[in-house]
Amino acid sequence: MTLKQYFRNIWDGMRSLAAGMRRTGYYFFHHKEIITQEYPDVPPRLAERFRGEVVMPHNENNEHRCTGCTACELACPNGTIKIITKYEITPDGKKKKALDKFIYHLELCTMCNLCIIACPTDAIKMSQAFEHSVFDRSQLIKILNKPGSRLMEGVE
Amino acid sequence: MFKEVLAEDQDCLTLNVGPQHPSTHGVLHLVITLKGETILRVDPHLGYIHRSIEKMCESLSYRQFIYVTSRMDYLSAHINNHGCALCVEKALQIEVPQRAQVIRVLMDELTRIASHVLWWGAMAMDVGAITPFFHAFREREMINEIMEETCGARLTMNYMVPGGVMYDLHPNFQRRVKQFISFFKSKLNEYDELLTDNIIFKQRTQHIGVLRREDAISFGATGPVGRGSGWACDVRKRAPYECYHQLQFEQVVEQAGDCYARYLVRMGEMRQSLSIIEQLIDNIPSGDYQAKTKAVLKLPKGEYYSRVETARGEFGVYIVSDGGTTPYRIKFRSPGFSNLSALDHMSRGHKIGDLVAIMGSLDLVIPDIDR
Amino acid sequence: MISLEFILQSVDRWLRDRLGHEVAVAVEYVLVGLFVILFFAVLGLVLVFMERKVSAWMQVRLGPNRVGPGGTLQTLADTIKLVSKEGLTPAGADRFLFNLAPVLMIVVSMLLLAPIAFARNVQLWDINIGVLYVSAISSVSVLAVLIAGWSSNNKYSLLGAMRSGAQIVSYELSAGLSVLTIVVLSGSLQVSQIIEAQQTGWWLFRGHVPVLVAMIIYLIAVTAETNRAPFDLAEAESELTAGFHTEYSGMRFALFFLAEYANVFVASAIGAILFLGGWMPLHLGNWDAFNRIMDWIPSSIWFFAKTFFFIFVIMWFRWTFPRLRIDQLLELEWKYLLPLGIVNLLVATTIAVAGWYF
Amino acid sequence: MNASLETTLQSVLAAAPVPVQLTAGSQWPELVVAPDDWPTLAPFLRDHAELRLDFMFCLTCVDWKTHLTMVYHLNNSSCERVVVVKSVLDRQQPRVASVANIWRTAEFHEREVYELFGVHFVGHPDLRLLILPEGWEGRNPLRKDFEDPVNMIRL
Repeated sequence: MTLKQYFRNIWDGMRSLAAGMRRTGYYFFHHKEIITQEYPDVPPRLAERFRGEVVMPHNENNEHRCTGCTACELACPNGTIKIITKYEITPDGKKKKALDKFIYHLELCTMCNLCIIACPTDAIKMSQAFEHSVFDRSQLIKILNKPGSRLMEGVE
Repeated sequence: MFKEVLAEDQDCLTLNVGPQHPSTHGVLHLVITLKGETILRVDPHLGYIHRSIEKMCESLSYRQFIYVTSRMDYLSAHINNHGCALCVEKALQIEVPQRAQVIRVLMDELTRIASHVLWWGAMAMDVGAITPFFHAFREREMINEIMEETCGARLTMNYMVPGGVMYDLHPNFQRRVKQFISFFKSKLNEYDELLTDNIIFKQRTQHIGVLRREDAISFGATGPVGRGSGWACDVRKRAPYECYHQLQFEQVVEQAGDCYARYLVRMGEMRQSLSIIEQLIDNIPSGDYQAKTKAVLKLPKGEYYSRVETARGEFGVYIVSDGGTTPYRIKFRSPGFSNLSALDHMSRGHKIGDLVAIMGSLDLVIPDIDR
Repeated sequence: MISLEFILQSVDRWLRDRLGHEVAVAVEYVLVGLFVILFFAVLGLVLVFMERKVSAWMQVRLGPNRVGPGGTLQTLADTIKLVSKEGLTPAGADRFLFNLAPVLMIVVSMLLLAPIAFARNVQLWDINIGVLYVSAISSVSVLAVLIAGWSSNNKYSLLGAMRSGAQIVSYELSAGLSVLTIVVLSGSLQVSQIIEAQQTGWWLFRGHVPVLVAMIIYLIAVTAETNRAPFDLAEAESELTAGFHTEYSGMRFALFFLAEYANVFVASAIGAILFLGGWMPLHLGNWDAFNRIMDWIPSSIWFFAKTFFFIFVIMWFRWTFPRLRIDQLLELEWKYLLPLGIVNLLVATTIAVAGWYF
Repeated sequence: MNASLETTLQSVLAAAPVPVQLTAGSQWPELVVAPDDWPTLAPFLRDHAELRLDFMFCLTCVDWKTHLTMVYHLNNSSCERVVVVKSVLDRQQPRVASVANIWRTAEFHEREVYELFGVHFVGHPDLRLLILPEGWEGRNPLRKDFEDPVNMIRL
């Protein structure tokens, strides 16, 4: 190693280090580049497709669109959904299968969206709720159809 | 006092790196034998997060098993899902619409950038610089938001389905991707300032963990590890899938085989991925985003294998079907597993600090190795 | 004008009037001891907060912003947490040495405060070999690190401690040489006289290139000596989890933590004294009006401003650079810093002898 | 491409040191070899000038309930030339020669197959459990008759 090369090494090294320090120094003084999201104070903007949990929308007459066909239960890879059906007597006297309880295990759900795709009547959808932490996992077992709700007219 | 230190050999020291260790990026357990600070042997002990996904998949249908593969290499979840979807499509001979193909490639390349960006930050952290990690997350966050908008999730997207993609692109997709491209191009130069040209970083990575070409082939070390050793092993070039054969991009190959070569390969790949995205983003064909498929998929009896290039290397899906609705046997060839097997060979004779740099340059994702 | 010197003299006079000479001196000793402890506590809080903010801003983050106004009480909350935590002693550890190490570490840092001039005529002990004293005492801290690493009965700690040993012993040389450069120019080892010698201008401005080189070498060497990144091999978070203090928790860990920051402060203060004139205000040639305004700023402010500038630079290093490897660390010292330091010292001596400085 | 590879294989295998059965396979040409002949065939395939199958990208095993089948996917490192090699093993006493010294990637893959299927690889340099905790020898999770004592789905 010649003396010239020796000082060249030092000079190049110092320059490369200075370049890095200039970059961090820039960020030190430019606070508008800060990207921290102050989460609980400023609620996050979630995309409308964000998958947080499965919900079953009800209309104002407390009616849902689920026929209890169990397509979602079959599509689910984790056994998250359990559908209990009952027989209802229609006004014209026929017995008809209807939804009794739509049990949804949020603690098993991986938000893969396969149940939503499988549903033939668009009865369930993904909501954007994401703050799911609770102290007891049994609180995560949810019944999605509201008590006393019934099937919307015209949904087969 | 130091009974176990002076075990078997009087001169050697056995050190457990992991399962919980800052630089194993997960729960990898390495038993290393040291002489002073020089490494004599590295013995990986795996399985701390082995979920036996291969066995799980044997009880899942061909629609369901795809989502599980996001949990393997969670940093290139899209590409894993892509490989599985390709395998099912190959078996059922489904023609994937042009639009779906382009969407898939776009997503793959975005995932590749996100994965490489995170690797860049993690690599910097492994060699002791903490600031780049946060800078890397800033860019990764942009990609994650694009993913969230279109796919509905940030990490385990489950966007690929047999026959196409789950839903169409979000209307904002093109605009945000273009924003990202222009933003990321300027940041890549900052990356060079912070690490690539940094003398300390060069000292830490050059001539460290040299893997020669024939060793890389023998170890099956694919992806940036293989290409860093001068082996052109990109599946996108070797056996193009989807629309890769129509795209202009270069396979980044470095000859040195050391940590710095692997670093340069990944930096080059980020630029190549950007160019692929730029070629496609304005030319997304219209049409269906999903081919018509049956509700219940049944693969004909036989064996199917599909290969894709993830951010870590060649990912293979091997499905053995007995004609039923679930796979009879499924095998995932994960790139990390083969790359890890070269770790012992690469790190012998180096120092502990080098082991960390080598692990960083291998870009290990432990769930990918353990499956 | 109220200055730190004036306040201290009034306290001294008041004590002497009430208690007589001997008792007053004894009381002053106690007060000084209390001051050092209090100063350390405040220093720890301030520097940790500063480090967090510096790192956060460089990393495009906000940093602590919840506890207290602007997050200023965050470090206090952390201190309370650390104090109330259980201090575990690992089975198989050498209990006596294990407990001794953090105490030794903090005592060394406290001793180093003695010759530092905080303001005009404010100094705990103006020892006539001031800078030599600092060099001598600061190398004792390596003992604390070695003891901590050895007594923990942990391989990571041991490796960290051994690295630290090699590192501190090596970098002591470079730090010493660059200190000598200034000693040669000032012609004294006494801190007060070194500062006096900079009455007409700081050494950095008067001493040509050799002082600049000495300052850079000094900065690099003290960064290494205080075990901070990019030379934090003794801790090397990504390699050795936490190095020599892997097994320490609670208050004993807090002592190590505090000692690290105290050492950074002391090293920066010495640097400020040697190269930037300590509490000496900035004077520019014959600009009398300017010089008078500079004189008007209290000397303690000058001292702390310079010290914190050096601290900021050391933090800036830490949040920018990757870590060196142990052999590269020693190579940097023995192949680059030490030869440069020696040549630099020769040049500086020539300048001093010939009187070529301004 | 597949057809030309098959003709090449036919001519190459005629000179093979051991009897090999060549079939078209669903995707790539398949060779079936007896487990005892495999150690002779493996270096032949790797070193043959026309084949040079020096890149083993997949090694696995399939449990067919009556027998086990070892499946090796081989490829050329510079061009696409995939050949699948299969070897049928006895299910009670599965033994096959290790190829870890021919393709070094096989070292880890064989250890994985050893613990998940119980195949014993003769001549493997370091045949230990890789993934499973100590004391799992003899219970092979990926065999079809394996019952997990803790079954999450039934819980």
